[in-house]
Parts: sequence; C-alpha cells; structure tokens
Amino acid sequence: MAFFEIKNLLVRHKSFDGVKTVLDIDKLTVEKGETYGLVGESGQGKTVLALTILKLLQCPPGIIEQGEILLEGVNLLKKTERSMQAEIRGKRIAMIFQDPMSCLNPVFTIKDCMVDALRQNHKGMSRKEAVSQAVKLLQEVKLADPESTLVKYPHQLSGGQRQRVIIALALCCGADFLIADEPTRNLDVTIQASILKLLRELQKKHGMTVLFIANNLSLVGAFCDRVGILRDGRIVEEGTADQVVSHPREEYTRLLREACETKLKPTDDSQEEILLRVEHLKKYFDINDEVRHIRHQSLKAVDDVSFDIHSGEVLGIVGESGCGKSTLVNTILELFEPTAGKVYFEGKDIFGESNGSQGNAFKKNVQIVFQDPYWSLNPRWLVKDIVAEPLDVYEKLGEAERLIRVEELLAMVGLPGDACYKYPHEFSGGERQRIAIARSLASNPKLVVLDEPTSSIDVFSQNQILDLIKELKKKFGLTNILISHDLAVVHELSNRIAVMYLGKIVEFGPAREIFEHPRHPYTQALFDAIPRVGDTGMEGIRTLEGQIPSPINPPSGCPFHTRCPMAQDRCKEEVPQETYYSERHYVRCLLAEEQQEKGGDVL
Amino acid sequence: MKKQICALLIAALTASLLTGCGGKNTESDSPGEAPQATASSKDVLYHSYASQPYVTLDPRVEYSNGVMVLHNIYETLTHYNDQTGELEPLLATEWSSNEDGTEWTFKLREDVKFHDGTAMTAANVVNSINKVKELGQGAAYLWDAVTQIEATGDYEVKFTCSYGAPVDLISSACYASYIVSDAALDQTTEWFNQGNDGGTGPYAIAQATGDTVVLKGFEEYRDGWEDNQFKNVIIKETPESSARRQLLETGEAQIASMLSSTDVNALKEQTDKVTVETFHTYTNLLILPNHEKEPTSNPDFRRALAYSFPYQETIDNVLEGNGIQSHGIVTAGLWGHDESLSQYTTDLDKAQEYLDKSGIDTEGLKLTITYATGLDEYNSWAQLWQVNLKKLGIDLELQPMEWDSQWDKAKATDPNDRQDLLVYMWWPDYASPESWFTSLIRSEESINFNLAYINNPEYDTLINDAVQSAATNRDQAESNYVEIQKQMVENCDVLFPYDKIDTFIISNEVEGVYENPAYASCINYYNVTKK
Amino acid sequence: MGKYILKRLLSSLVVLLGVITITFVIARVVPSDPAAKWAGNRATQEQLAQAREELGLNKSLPEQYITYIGQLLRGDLGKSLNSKQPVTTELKQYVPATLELVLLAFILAILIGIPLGIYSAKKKDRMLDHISRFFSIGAVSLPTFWVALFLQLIFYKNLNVLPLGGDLSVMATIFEERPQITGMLLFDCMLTGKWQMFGDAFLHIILPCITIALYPIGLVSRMTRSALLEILNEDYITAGRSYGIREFKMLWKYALKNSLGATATDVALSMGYTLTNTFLVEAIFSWPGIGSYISKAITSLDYPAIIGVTIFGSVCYIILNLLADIIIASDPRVRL
Amino acid sequence: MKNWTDSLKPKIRSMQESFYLLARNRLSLFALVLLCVIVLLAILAPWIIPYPQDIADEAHIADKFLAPSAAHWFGTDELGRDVFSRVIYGGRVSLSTAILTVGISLLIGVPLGAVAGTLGGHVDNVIMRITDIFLSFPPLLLAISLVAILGSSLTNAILAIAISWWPWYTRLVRGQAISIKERKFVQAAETIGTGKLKIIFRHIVPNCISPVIVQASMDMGGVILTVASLSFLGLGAKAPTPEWGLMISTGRTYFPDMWWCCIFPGLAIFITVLCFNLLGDAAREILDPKTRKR
Repeated sequence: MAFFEIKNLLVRHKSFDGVKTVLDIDKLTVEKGETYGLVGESGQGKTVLALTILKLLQCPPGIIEQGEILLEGVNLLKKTERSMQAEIRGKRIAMIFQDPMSCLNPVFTIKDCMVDALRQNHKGMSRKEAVSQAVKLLQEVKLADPESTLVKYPHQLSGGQRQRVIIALALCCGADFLIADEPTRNLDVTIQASILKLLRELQKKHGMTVLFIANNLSLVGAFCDRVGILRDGRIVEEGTADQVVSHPREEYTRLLREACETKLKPTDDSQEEILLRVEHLKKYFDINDEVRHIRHQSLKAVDDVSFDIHSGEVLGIVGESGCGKSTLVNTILELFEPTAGKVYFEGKDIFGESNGSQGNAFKKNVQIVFQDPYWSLNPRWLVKDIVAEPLDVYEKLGEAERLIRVEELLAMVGLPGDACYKYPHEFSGGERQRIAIARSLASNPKLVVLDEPTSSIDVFSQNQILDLIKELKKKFGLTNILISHDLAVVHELSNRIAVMYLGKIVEFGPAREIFEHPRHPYTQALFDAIPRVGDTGMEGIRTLEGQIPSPINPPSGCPFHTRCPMAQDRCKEEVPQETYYSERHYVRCLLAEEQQEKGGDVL
Repeated sequence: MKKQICALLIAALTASLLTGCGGKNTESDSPGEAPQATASSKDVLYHSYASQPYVTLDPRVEYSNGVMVLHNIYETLTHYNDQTGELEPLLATEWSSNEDGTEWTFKLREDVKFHDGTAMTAANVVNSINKVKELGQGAAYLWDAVTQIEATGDYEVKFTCSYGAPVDLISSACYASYIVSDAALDQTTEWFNQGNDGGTGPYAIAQATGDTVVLKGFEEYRDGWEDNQFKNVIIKETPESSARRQLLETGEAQIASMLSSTDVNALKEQTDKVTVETFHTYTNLLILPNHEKEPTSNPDFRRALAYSFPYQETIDNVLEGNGIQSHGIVTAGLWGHDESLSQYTTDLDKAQEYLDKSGIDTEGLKLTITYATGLDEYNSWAQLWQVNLKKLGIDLELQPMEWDSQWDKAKATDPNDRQDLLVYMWWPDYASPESWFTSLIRSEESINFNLAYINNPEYDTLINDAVQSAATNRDQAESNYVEIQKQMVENCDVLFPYDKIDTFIISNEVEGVYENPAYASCINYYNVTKK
Repeated sequence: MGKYILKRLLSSLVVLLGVITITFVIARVVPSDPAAKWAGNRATQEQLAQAREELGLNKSLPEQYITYIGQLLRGDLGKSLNSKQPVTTELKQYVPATLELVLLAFILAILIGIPLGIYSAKKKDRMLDHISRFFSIGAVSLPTFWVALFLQLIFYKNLNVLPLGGDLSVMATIFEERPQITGMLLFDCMLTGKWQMFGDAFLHIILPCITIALYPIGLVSRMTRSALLEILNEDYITAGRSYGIREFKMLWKYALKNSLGATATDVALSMGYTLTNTFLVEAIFSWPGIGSYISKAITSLDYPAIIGVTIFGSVCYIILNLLADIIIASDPRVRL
Repeated sequence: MKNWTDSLKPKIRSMQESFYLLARNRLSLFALVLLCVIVLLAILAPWIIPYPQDIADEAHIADKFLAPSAAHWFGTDELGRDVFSRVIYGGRVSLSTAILTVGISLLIGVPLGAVAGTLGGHVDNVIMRITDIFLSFPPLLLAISLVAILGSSLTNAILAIAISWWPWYTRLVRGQAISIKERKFVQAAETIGTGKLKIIFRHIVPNCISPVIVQASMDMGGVILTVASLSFLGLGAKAPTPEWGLMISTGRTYFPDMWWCCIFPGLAIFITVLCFNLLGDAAREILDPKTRKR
C-alpha cells in the first residue's frame, strides 16, 4: 500500500460556461519519504488538487464528482468535516501556500498564530510551552533572532522570512505529509534557493513525505525524486525526475523544459550611433510614514545610473524585484519625474524641454510593451481603438484610413483583420501581447521597451512572441530595452546586459561575456540560484544568505556587502567604482578593483 | 403676529410633524407647594392639546395660544359675554367714560389677591398696562390710543386716550390686558417660562415643560373651591389626532380638541363615553386676491373665482360640518355681522360667464395661491378648487409655505413676484370687528397685513369713521362696516369661504366646558366640574 | 500613532471649518429676512434697524463671517427666532434625550446586527442566509416614518401594550419630579433609584428605539456579512483551516478581528443614519429631542435653530468618523 | 461598419453571464422581475391606471375614504381619489426624481473624482477636502436644512439631495481612478503621449464606471427613500403630486382609521427600495471579479 494515493479523481467546476473538468487524475502515488513534484502552468489545476486533498475546496462552484484520496489507505473524501479538522489537517497533512503574505493573518502576531496552531494540535500544551516550542521551530527554519520575530506582525517581515514562518507553522502541527504549493513563486530567485534548501533539509530531518507543486520544470527536477506533469487537470507524463526532464516524451513537457533553457544568443548587429544616453539618473521616492514617524526619507529606487544604448541593439536589464529596473525604465519614459540626471535621445535632452514638441517627438519614438497584456490593454476599448491610440495622437487620419493602418499593424503581428472589432478579453494572453506589440509599433518608434514581455503568458506562446519580437526588430531596425527576471529570455534576445542591485548597475557588458563569465559576485549568485535544466538534487544551487536590504537605508560602501559571500571589511566602507574588463564591460566591485590592480582579470 | 403664529400652530396641529419639544426645564424654583402624591388621577383634569400649549408664559408679551394657559392664571378688568354681547365685570366692578370716549374710569374689586399673597390695588393695573406698553411686544398695539393711566384711588384707575377708543372692550382682551403682580412685572420672560406666575386667577402654574403645563388650584381664590372642581389641571401636547382620540377613549384625558373629522366621527358613536360639542368662533378663512396684478385685479375675474370655489364641498366633506359659509367678513355672533349679506355659490356656469366677461385670456394662465404648510384642510379645499378652476382652463398652482416665506413673498418689492391669491385665517384680538377692516381692508403705506393690496379711499373713510365712533356710537360704526361689506361682496374684493367652528370632545365624566369665541381656544377650567 | 491622531484631528478641524462655512453660506442666502421675524410683525423701521444691528446683519459679509466664527468658538449658535433663547441652551435641553435614544438604538444595532451578519456569512447561500439577508436589506429599505406609524398602530392601537409617545407618561410627571442629572431619563432614574419611573420610561423608549434601530441593524449586519465573506475567502483563513484550527475560533477570533476596521467605519456610518432617523421619527413619537426640535424649526423657518442642529449633527458625525479612523489606524496592517 | 455586430457579441455574452450569476440567486431574480414590473407600470401609468383623472384633474369628495373594494383596490383618499391609481402613478414621480437626482450627483461627482484620482497632488487635495466637508454632514441633514431654508419644492429637494449626494461618487470614482491609473494601459497611453483629458475621460472613467453603476443603482433606493422623507417632512413634493412620501404625510392625519391612505404608499416605497437594494447587492456580487472568476 502506497503512503498516499489518488484514484480516479474527477473534480469539476460549475460556472456560466457550463460544467468544466478541472481535475481528472487516474492515479497518483506518493511513497513514504518521497518528494513528488507536480509541474504545470497556472490554471492547470495544481492548487485545486492541493485544496481537494485537504477538503478545503469550495463547493460550489467546485464539484467532487468521484474518486478516492487515500492516506495510508484511509479515504479522505469520505471523512466528515469535523474529523478532517480534528485528525487530518495539520496533524497528518500540512500545507505551505504560494503567497506567504496573504496566508498569514495580518492582525495577529506570529506568536498568536503559532501558539494557536500548536495548542490546537497538541492537547494540553500550556501557553508557555507553546511559546518555547514556537521559538524552537523558528530556530529550526533558520530565522535569525526568533524571539523578536515572534512578536512581529506579518507585514513587518520580508517575503523570505514570512515563507519560513509558514514552514514553521506547517511543522508545528507535526504532520508527516507536506503539500508545498509553489512555495517560492513570489520570492526572489536568490531567496527562493535558500527556502528550497531549507525544505530539503527539514524533509530529511523529519522524514516527511512532500508533494511539491511548481511551474518551473528545472526547479522541480532538481528538488524532487519523481515528477508528474499536469495539464488541463490530467497527468500527462510521469516518471523519475531525471527521466522526465532529460527525456521528455510529451510536447508539453518539452516546451516547459525549453522555457527554462538558455538558447543561442543573437549576433551583435548594433551600430555605433548612440540612440539613448542616460547620465547619472536618479529617482528617489519620498517616504512619509505618519504612523511610524518616518519622515523625509527617500527610497532610492534608481541611484546614479548611466549607460548608452546604440541603435539596433537590445539592452537587457536584469535584477530581482525591487532592484529598480522598472523605475529606471519608467523614469526614462517620463512616467516619473527624475530626481536628478539627464537622458539624451538622439543627442537631445528629453527632460530639458518639458511637454514641448520635443517631448512629443520623444514619446512618438519610444514605446513600451508591458508585462501583463491583460492590464495593459483598456478592457473597454475595441482592438481597433487600442491599436490606433498612437495614431490618434500623432496622425490625424480619417476613419477608413485609420482602419487600414490598424489592419496592417495587426497583420504585421500575425493577427487577422477581424480582430478589430473585438475586445481584449476575447483573446488569449499571447494574442493580447501581439495587440500590445502592434500598438507599440503604430507610431513607428525607434526604441521599444519590453517589460517582461513573456512572463505572464503560457509556454506555448512565449516562444512565438520571442520570435515575433526578433522578426520585427530585424524588419524595422528597432532598438530595444528588455527588462526581465528570466535569464533565459534575456539571454535569447539581448546584446548587452545590465545587472541591477538596489538601484545601481553592478555589472554591465555584452551578453555573451556576462553569461559565460559573470564577474560580479551578485551576477554569479543570480545565475547559480536557478537549477539548470537537467540538474538533479540541490547541490548545484548556490544560495545567498540574508535578506535584500531596504532601499530606504541601503548599506554603506558596496551595497551588496551584506550578502556577498566574498565580502571583506573594506566593502563596508568604500564605494566601488567601475572596473572595466573590456570597452563596454564593467563591474562595480572592490574585489575586481583589487584584482585589476594586481594585474589579473578574473575574480 | 398672532394670526400668523396661530395659523402656524393650527398647521402644526394637523401637520402631525410639528410636535412638542418637550423641554426639560427644572421646576425647582416654581412657587406653590409640591403636588400631593396622594392625589389620584380622578382629581386631575387632563386637556389633551394638539400643539405646544404656549410659546411664552409671559402675560405681558404672549400673542399666541399661550393664552389658553394664561387665561386661567391671570384676569382682565372686564370680560366679554358672547351670549349677550355685553361686557361683564371681572377685576373691575364698574366703568364709565366721557362723551367722546377719551377718558375712562374703572372701579376695581377690593378682595383680589395675587398668588404671592399680596392684594391687588389700582397701582397694579397702572403698572401692568404701562409695562405692556413699555415692552411694546405682542398685542401691545391695542393700547396705542391710551396716552396715560393713573390711579385715582386705591381701587380706581383712569385711562386717557388720544381718540375715542373702546377701552372697556380692549380691557377684556386675552392678549396684553392681564393684571400682573409687581413682583412678577420685574421678571424676565424666561422667569415666566420656568413656570412662575404673578396672577390673580383661580390657578397657578405648578410646572411648565414646553409640551406640558400643570396647573394647581389657587387655594385663596376669592370665589372658593367646591369638591367637584378640579384643583389639578394638565394641559399636554399630543400632536396626533388619533392619539388624542385614544386618550379620551381610554378615559385618560377629559378634554380634547382639533381632532380630524374621521376621529370626530368615530367618537360621535361613543355616546356612553364622550360628548362632541361644537362652538362658534370669531375665526374665518379669507382668500385675498392680488388687487395690484392682472388678472386678479379684474372684478369680473374675481367673481369668476368666487363662483368656482367649492363652498359646500369644503364645509360638508372637508370640514365635515365644522364650518359655516360666511356672510361677509365679520363672523356671526360679533357686532358688525349682517346675515342678510349675499353669498357666492359654487356655479361653474356663472363662473364661466364672468370669466368671459372679464376678457381675460385663460390660455396658459397660471395662478399661484400661497397658504400655510401642513394644514390638511387647506390642502383639501385648495385641490378641490384647483379641479374646478381647471375646468375653466385656469391652472392653480398650490404653494404651501411657511408664514415667513409667505409674508416675504407678499411683500416683495416687485409686485410681479407676489402671489395671486393668499390665504389667511383671521380672528380679532378682542370682541370687535375693527381689526378685519383696519388690518386687511384699509390702505397701507407700507405693506403689512393688507395683502390683497386693496386701496379704496371710500373704504378708508368709512373705516376711519367707524374706528373713531366705535366707543361712542357703535351703531354708526356697525352700519359703516356693513356698508363696506356690501361693497366688498359686490366687488368681490376678498373671498370669505367659511367661518370656523371648533369641536371639542368632552368626557362624560365632566361638564361645563365652554369656548368663548372672544377668547379663542381658552377653556375656563374653574367652570369645569365632575358629574 | 499619536502624531497620526493629532494630524487627523487637525484635518477634522479643517473639515469643521468647511462645514461652518457652508452653513454660513446657507444661512445667508435664506430668502426671508431674519430681522423682520426677530422684530415681530408690526415692527417699525427703527425696530427693524435695531433688530438688524442686534443680529449683526448690518455689517459686511466677511465681517459677519468672522463674528459668526467667533461666536461659534464661544459655543454661541445664535438665538432661536421662535423662542429667542440661545440655540446652545435649547440644544443642551434636547440633546440628552436624543443621545439616549441613539445610544440605545445603536447598542441594539450592534447586538443584533453583528451576530446576524456573522451568522449569515457563515451560512452563505443557505436558507438562513437568505432570510437574514432579506431581513437586513428589508430593514434598510423601509421608510422609517412609516415603520413608526405601523408600530404605533400595532402596539398602541391594536394591542395597547406600549404607550404612543413621549418619554414618560403624563401622570408620572405630576406626582414625582423627574430626575435631572445627565438629562438621559433612563440613566437618571437608575442613578436616583426611581425604578417605577424607570419602568415607565423604558416602556416609552421601546417603540422609538426599535424604529430607529432597524436601519442600523440592517446596515451593520449587511456590512459585517460582506466584510466577513471577503475575509473568509482570504488565503490565511484557508491556511488557518489547513493547520486544523477550529471553525468557531476561525470565525470569531480570526475573521472577526480582521473585519473590525471595516465594521468600525460602518458602525460610525450607521450611527450617522441613526441620528438622521431621529429627525424623522422623534416627532412622530413626541420624543423630546433634537429631532422634534428641528421639525419645529423647519415649519417655522427658525434658521438659527436649523443651522444649530446641522452644525451639532456634523460635529457628532466628524467625531464618529474620527473615532472610526483611529480604530482603523490601530490595526497593525495599516500603513498610512 | 462591416463587423459592428461582432462588437456586440462580447457585450451580449457578458450580459448573459451577468444574468446567469443573477439567476443563481432566486431572490435577486425575483427583485429584477419585480423591478421591471414597477418600471413598466411607471412608464405606462397614464394609460393603464383605472382613474387617470384622479391624478390631478378631478376630485370626488363625496366618495372620500372609501375602503378598498373591487372598484378602488386601495380605497380612496381624503378627496375621494383612487389611491391605487395614485400609488402607481407615484412610481413615475419617484423613479424620475430618483433618476434626476442620481444623474445630477453623477454629473458632479464622477468628473471630480476622476480628475482628483488621476491628477493627484494639490488638485486632489482640494477636491477631496471639499468632498470631506460635504461628507461630514449626517445623511439627510444637509438636504433638510437646504430645503428648509431655500423653500420647499420638489425641484429644491432634488437639488438639495444631489448636493449632499455627489461626494459619495467623487470618493468612489477617485478610489477607482487611483487604482486604474496604476494599470498599464494608462501608463501605455501616457507613453504614447495621449492627452490628460483623454486619459481621464476615455481610459479612466469608462473603467471605473461599473462600481459606480452598482452604487448608483443602490442609491436609487436611497434617493427614493430620501425624497419620500423630505416630502413627509413637508419639504418635497406638493399637492396634488402623487408622491408617496407626501401621500403618507397626508394620510397620517386619518391614520389608523383610513389605514389604506398610508399603508399602500408605504408599501410601494418599501417594495421599490427593496428591489433596488436587492439588485444592487446582487450586482455588487456579480461585478466582483472574485465571483466572476470561473
């Protein structure tokens, strides 16, 4: 008898469109002590499965049609609500949720939550005992200073800390079966790795069985013993991690795998002409926190950034969330008022003349494609009006002429002309992104900013969009700025890469050089935090310790010194300057400076 | 002012919203001993009243329904008997005047005591009237003709007037004519409102809290007390007609007035419990057409209006008999009234005839009528009239408004901003027809109460003559007034649809309830006895 | 936190100044001449001029405005045109009765509304939820003044178990002095131990209290329900369940505490509605409070009284909102 | 245009979906049907009521206070007019007043809120301070004092209610505008160089209109109630307008003997307001993306 087994499970969802099958699993078996990875994109039924196991699925609209969920031979679906609550939830099965912020009750301290959970699951435990037990657990999840963490509210913790608290909460119930539902989804890559390592350690120590749910095949491949691929509620492929990742049988699995792979990099077809020059750009946000008496402080989102973009090149900007990459782009696009610095477009200072004809010309020449194509298209407008919006601003066209232009643009991005009279929500994510691209091309821009253009669309469309971007770039000789946290995408498109950390560029250079020889310790950590396709086990993953410091009070000296594995004393005091490896490749690292002084060129 | 305030108060009665603000004045410094806790409710006379029983309890200035309380606490020199039409002695025993009515001498009773124990003398009369004149509020104008008052003896007072004024009649008024003790005269209005008094009447105020007044019998009242009289009287506001009715049905209250016709009809059935009594009043309804503005300046048009008014329907169905169609502007029972004056009837054919004769084009014609808000009977007959006028092609726009707004509109500098028709409820301040003529008919330099804007020199001469002769030659005055009314009916200067009749519901346990029309809404509780 | 409250207090003062300015503007556009009413109907030109001076109407508008604010600062709301008493004095007389009524109705609203809302949220889409939703929506859909009539019809006319109106029966006031401590009759009776009078007063307050409590009951239960439903959908509730926390505890401890912020605002809002309802209902029940006071002021166009009540009501409302905001701010989540 | 019907399809679909969600709750469906009947009755009132002349043209005072019967379903009032006809016609008055009031409030409130939310800064501060001031009057009280002082009429009542009502929309729209402003399509428009006014009125306003519609439909009930309250206080409609609040106010004098004069108009208010509230409640649930999420 398997430790955990799902047989013939059929879950449906009732809605306006009728009854839809969300889960249809013939058989899923997890052996004791095993780590089973379930991979699939969002919307494939992963979370529904997790909730169904715990009988927490909301019915209606959910309908559990048939099937058995067996934990050591006992059918959970047959159990009453009361006995689920008293015997199973927490005591046998614990769950770690995706979003550590939303699953901690914001009005209670960590102590309140943990003590409640502990005393619920351990009859007769006194409050005092529970508190000391909670401290132990927090130590176990490697939270520094557990006592002070206990009295904090969730919002006072960082994402990584919260996820550790969640893990501790799952542990305090003493369950031997852990469901981890994308536990690292909203975390930064460097934090993600450390959480995974922690989970792995705890699993070994407590001999737990883990059902790990994720959307990233390489991550699951590295973390799990066995892997199942979930698509449209069905398990389409199953096998050992190595088998599934290295030799995928299904097309879908292959695509999932490709999405994690780094591909051929493009040739450098940039010209000498500088299209955009950014000089010492700063963007500080004033912080006024009346409740906590924080005043006249500023969040240094972009702190003294300079770079050039040559015509025809693609500059990739990489960094974890909060590093200031979006702010940088938005400031260049004049969505934010810059605090200091200058931006020259074709040699003209764009901040110099505000809102004049100059500004308009700049806006006409610079366009952006946003991350989420649903939110970037006005849901109340017809596609023809969306695409024609730039036309309405820059060219006053007659209705017929306008329509012809729109159809041309749509054809250019591979959409049929009858899309004109539809609303954005009638299109899939990929198609919507095409519409957004069509719009961005309407004003014949020279520079198009791509803000995570593929991260919220499904794997099938991702490649097509990337191909489209490449094609259009070639056709119109566009220059691009690409923002992405996805190194694979950056690798595929960029000629040059800027790595940002806490509002500063820490490394800048040709994409090939950086991918092959990352110079800055942070760049290295960023690359190493993600398991490569085909890795098994967590050994290949290197983690960074500590939290990302607040940009309100960035560390002195080198901003990375708090987390840098190679940090030295002087890093705390001296601000590193640019150290060039080649004409357009530099890092800001004191160690590199040192190396170069000594004459070497590799860290 | 009284008319308007009263109009408002009447509005309040029926307009169920206007309710008592039950103030919570402390009665800690009220005179008289604390009421005996042993008294049972049977010893209490409960008058359930439709609005707040008073505005102020200051006898020197009160010009509103507060007289219903004050009339039982204070007394006047003379009293008007509406049955005989004669004046009777009250605090004065006898009085006389010179030929031209410019000098009046009153002899006073010598056994009168104020509630504070002091005896009343001529000085009190002099001081009281002088104080009223000095304050100059309320109905103090009544004494305008009097230039001097002097005590010619301990119990004799002499009034000197600038012209022949009926001082004997004025002395019987329930406004501005009460004799008040010296101690009270020095006090402020607030002092009176706290439940204090300085009267000579059969009752003293025990408690006054805005919506409730409790009266306590004055032990040393000169006429003494019988067992079947009530020494405790409560006057309490209950704005709901149905609630007042309920209070009588349960036997809690003994007297109630101003009930809706439906409630009255229901109570008429309960002969075992209550008696429904009606009293004639000197109050009538007046509709004043605008004489300064087309089309109401046209006499034929006014006649058309008069012939379209629903007289009978109003009296029978709206008032359910609590009114009679007026003969002239002076109400029945008062001198100056002439039963032979002709009346208009509802006759739409005649109305059409006069309308054609007037030559007024009814195309798009809109008349505005302003009247006090909240009074249901106004609303009812106004709508009935509106229906009739519509048949003549005239659109009547109803504008119920607060008196102040109504009055402001009537006084607007541009005559075109003024109303076409204005509704008044009017009654005299004392038993004389004079005020109808002097206030409403006589031409005015600045607009005050003549809101029909009548400017007829012939009327003015007749009125001034009547005023001068009222004290000395009443027949002359009366014939002048009748003459004016004849012409007014002929010219249709003012429409007078009905004289009001007051209905009281009285418990069968008591008797002696009587409303003297000269003292509107006042009941002499001293005369009320247990059966 | 202290600083936040101070700041919030200051902004309340600004709002108050705005309210005062608006009422000033309203009071100055009043179409009828207040001086004429003040002086009386047979007033001479001299008396009118004197009244004008007495009322400060002869000065320029900005001057009047400054005087007006100065008077308000001293707590002077002017004198009623009807009674010529200071409006402040009259308000002091009428406010306790209204306060008593509102407080009681309000307590009723919380005691009934919140459990109803919780229950409804818990049994979402079941029969009982539908019934309670219908009840609470019905409660806010009823014309209050009509309910008052209806209740009188049933409990006074037909059943004759409760008195029609007033705060005390007539006979009770004749033979026993009413206690005067706080002005709130029930409370005063308790303090002085006049239990017989207390019983009488209690019978009198039942109908008006139910009438005006109906709206806030509906409002509070609806708002509690929707706030709770939102929270019950939150991940941390699912998470809490997955740790095996008991449902009862989830509902009453976890969810309710989270909805406190939302509920506090609604409670403040419903208090405002309760106050408003008193304006419509007090008159019907002859309740001696500011509702009756303003009803009378409306009919006689006693504009200082109307403005006085308006300012008083707004001050109450501003204070309530301030309290609600402070409660919300004490929620650890809020980062203002 | 060649494909304009296509453009309707999604609208129809979304309406169908709304209806599906609505129909899940039988109570709301019932309210919807009832409200349709009420609106239909109000529109058709002049042609279908049994005694159309009783609205303003005629009185039959001899027939006053007839109890409900086959001839007069709801009896007759103090002037002998048919209460049923007047109650049905009253729906016309109440609904049109409510629409007018809400319309005026929206006209003031929505642009102000959108401008405040989109532009932020000092403009926002000034607009919201003013809004706060108006919101600091307890509901109804501002309207009461305005009408009391300006003089009572239905027009003044509508204006007064609108004046005290618009801030709610400003506040609502501002909140929406702030969140919509953050959406990428607004930023996209900004980078395109679209003008501020166009951004406010073409991008922001259409996207925050759904919750405003919900609020406005809920408010219809509230406004009807408020108008009735004002009329009841004598501050609204005037005779012979068959306004429900006024009918109750008039009928009150004859209550409880002639109960039909009060009870039926009151019921009419109750049912209409209830329908609006039930629907508003349902609409809020339907438009909530959480419910819509399939």
